[in-house]
Parts: sequence; C-alpha cells; structure tokens
Amino acid sequence: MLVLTLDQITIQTEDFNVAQEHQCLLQDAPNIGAIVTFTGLVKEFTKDDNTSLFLEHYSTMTEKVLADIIQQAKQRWPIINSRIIHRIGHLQLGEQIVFVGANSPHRSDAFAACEFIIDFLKTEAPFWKKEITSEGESWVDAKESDRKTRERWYNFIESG
Amino acid sequence: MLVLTLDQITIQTEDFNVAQEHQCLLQDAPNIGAIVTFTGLVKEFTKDDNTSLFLEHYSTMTEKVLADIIQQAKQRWPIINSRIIHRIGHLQLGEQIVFVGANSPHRSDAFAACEFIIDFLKTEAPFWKKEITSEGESWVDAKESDRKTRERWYNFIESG
Amino acid sequence: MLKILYFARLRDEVGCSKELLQWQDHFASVNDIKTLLNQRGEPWQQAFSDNILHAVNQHVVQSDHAITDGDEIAFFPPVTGG
Amino acid sequence: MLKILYFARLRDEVGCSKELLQWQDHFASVNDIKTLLNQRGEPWQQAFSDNILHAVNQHVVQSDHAITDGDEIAFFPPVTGG
Repeated sequence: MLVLTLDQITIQTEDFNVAQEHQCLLQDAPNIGAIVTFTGLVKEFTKDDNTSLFLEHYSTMTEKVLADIIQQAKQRWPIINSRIIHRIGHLQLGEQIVFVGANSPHRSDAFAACEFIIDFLKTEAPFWKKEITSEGESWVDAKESDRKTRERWYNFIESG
Repeated sequence: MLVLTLDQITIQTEDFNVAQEHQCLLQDAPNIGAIVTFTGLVKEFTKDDNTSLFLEHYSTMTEKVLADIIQQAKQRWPIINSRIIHRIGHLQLGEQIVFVGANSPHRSDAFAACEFIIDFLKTEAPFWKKEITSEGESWVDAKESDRKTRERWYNFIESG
Repeated sequence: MLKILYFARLRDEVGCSKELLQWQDHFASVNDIKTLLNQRGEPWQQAFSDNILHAVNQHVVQSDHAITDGDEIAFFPPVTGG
Repeated sequence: MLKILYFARLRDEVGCSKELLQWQDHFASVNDIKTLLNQRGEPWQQAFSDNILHAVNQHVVQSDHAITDGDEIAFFPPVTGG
C-alpha cells in the first residue's frame, strides 16, 4: 500500500512558482541524485493570438485520477517524491499551465516518472480547454498525438 | 550552421539558482509549450557520509564538448534554447552539481533533448571526481551504467 | 436517486450541468441511462452521438459497467488538459 | 613543440600536469607519443597500462590519429562528471 499525501497534487487558479517546487524536491537530498521538472505553457491557439483559454475540470475525479497516476509511477520507478500542479480558469498565451516534478536516486527513473505522469495527465485527467476570442468560444478537441504518446508506455512495458 | 552562444554553458565553483534558469527558459514563450529541467545532486559516496567531492575538468575541452552535445541535440529535436551549468571544485553531500534545461514547442522533444544532453555530458565531458575523506583521497571510477545509458540513444536512432 | 453530471462541450449542448434521476429497478448499467437520456430526443440525441466518456463515482468505465442506486454518473468529451 | 597534458588519476600517477615535448620528424600519430612516454619506464608504464583516453586539440581521438607540430595532446582516464 503506497502512502500518498494529497498536498502532492494542487489544482489552482493562480500561477505557481517553480523555484518553490524545486526547493521542496531538493529536501530529499542526499537520498536523491536527480530532480526532473516539466512545465507546460499555453501556446498554439487554433484562432489568433488575442485568444485566451478557459479551463474547467471535474474536481472530485481530478484528484482521484492524478493520485492514481502518481501511484502507478511510484510502482514502476523508485521515485521518492513527485508533485503535480494544474491551473484552471482563465489563462493567457505564454502562461504556465501545468507543472510536474519528480525526484529519485537515479536520473533515468526521474526522467521516466516525470514524463509518464504528464503523458497520462494529458489523456486521463478530466480537464477541458475552451478558446475564447472576440468572436465567441469553442471547445478544444482532444489530440490524437497525445493518445499515441501515451500508448508508448504500454509498448514499453510489453517489450521491456 | 547552428548558432550557439557560449552563455548557454557555464562552468562555475559557486552554486546555481534553478529559479533563475527556469525564468530564462520561460522567455521564449509563447513560441514554446514545454520546459524540462534536470538537476543532479551529490550522492552515493563509496566511503562514508563525511566524504566530500572535488571536481576538476579540462576547461578548453569541456566547452567544446558541451557545445557539440547541444548542437547534436538541436539537430535531433526542435528545441529553442538549452542551458548547461556544471560545478567544479569542492562539493558536499546533497549539493547541486549539474543543471540541464531545454525548451521546445512540444513536451516529448524537450524531455528527449534534456535527457540526451545529460547522458552525453556524463560520458563525454572531461570532468573527474575525487572523493576526499579523513583517510585520504581517491578518484571515482567511471560507471558502466552511464556508458550503457548513452548507448540507448544510438539504438534509438537506428531503430527509429 | 442517481446524480448525473455533464461537463464541457457536452454540458453546453444539453444545457445542464447536473440533474437528479429517480432510480428505477430495471437500471443495470450505464447503457440504460444513455438509452433513457437518448429517448428524450434533442439536444440529447445529438450530444450523445459524439464520442463521449462516462465515469461512475469518478472512475472512467465502459458503458456496460454496473450501476446502483446513489451512484454519481458523469458524461464528458475526451479530456484536453495539460 | 607538442604540449602534453595529464588529468586526474593519470596526472597523480605521472606526477605532472603539463610538459612540452620537442617535435620529432618521425612523429606520425598519438601512438608514437605513447610509445615514447612508455619508454621512460615507471611511473609512465604503469599509468599508461590503464584504460586511458587521448584528445588532440581538445577532441577525443583514436590512438592512430595523425598529429602535427604545435598540437595539444591530452591523456586522461574515463570521465566521471555530472
């Protein structure tokens, strides 16, 4: 049974501070040799650059899904701690939207766990993006490429 | 011909500030969607925990090797900017020793480039670690596992 | 009683984020709820013709997943976070 | 003139970090320098019996790599940074 404290997962409207998160992941030194972080930014609108985003989610489910993804990562790789922050509400082009951090004794495990978590978050966590322009609003379609990126992990398990 | 400014690579005795490096990598928004960072820490002494490290390097070669690794990464993945910091001199258990950061439009490219850079740094950049204890000094042996980790990238290229 | 939730595009289409549905003894799986909602006609029929996901008590399930009185059943389009 | 550099364990073993070597017309590759240094006997022979790398003008090369007057030739053990 893996112990998972819920403060590893935060859903918030305000921006986050990567420095602070990195500092927390450093606390596990000297039992760790590696910290890997991923920060996702708002980019690539299908409309024009005056577009903004609105993010909504299914809050009770989000926490369960993200906790489950972290558990899966911990079962696969010897990571000591991990952290997920996801923003909701209104976001502008270029803003930070999501953070994933993981630490581990070995670097390849920290890389794998961090990428696994963001790949599964993208395809399983119940967030939805809406683009807002002066002409109206439209929901963003799910990307086939994200589904395929997740598939890699299953192939990896079968061939590993 | 790739343009590479040397301030992407820093070799220094003092500690580095990950917050500041992350802030620099954010500057490329909104042309990027992802920032991946790796921080390596001093751990795993073969002696006891009172051991400290001393790092030396072959300075003129170090810069050439790291610049070449960044160029290779840029040829393989569409990364916008990358950053390498490596410390030399005396280091204690738990201290930050190396930083690699990369940003890119897509997350899988940022992950790959960041991991590629640290894997090649480990096996090609002319740094050497010495462990210092109250009983004396001893040079750290190169790890077979690091060589194997680098080999993965060649297999990846052939099978990809 | 069942708690039915709709999210994102699906909520906009059916014009409702949450409703309570009286439990009926013939309910066996999520399929029965989809059938019942589809029978309401438009906009439900159109909304449910898209590729939608369903979660029972906050877990994504197949449509033949068994349901019981008191469950929370959510319908939503493929996720687009991160 | 050749500039010869030694690093890390290798430098400790030979007790020298840098030396200048007179260019000789028969020098063709790094191998010729290794042979010459080995002929000095100990501690060179012992130091060069380990797995060592060589760089010419800051690039790691095979031992049959051609050298010319003025080159900087470095000898060192496998790297252990990061």
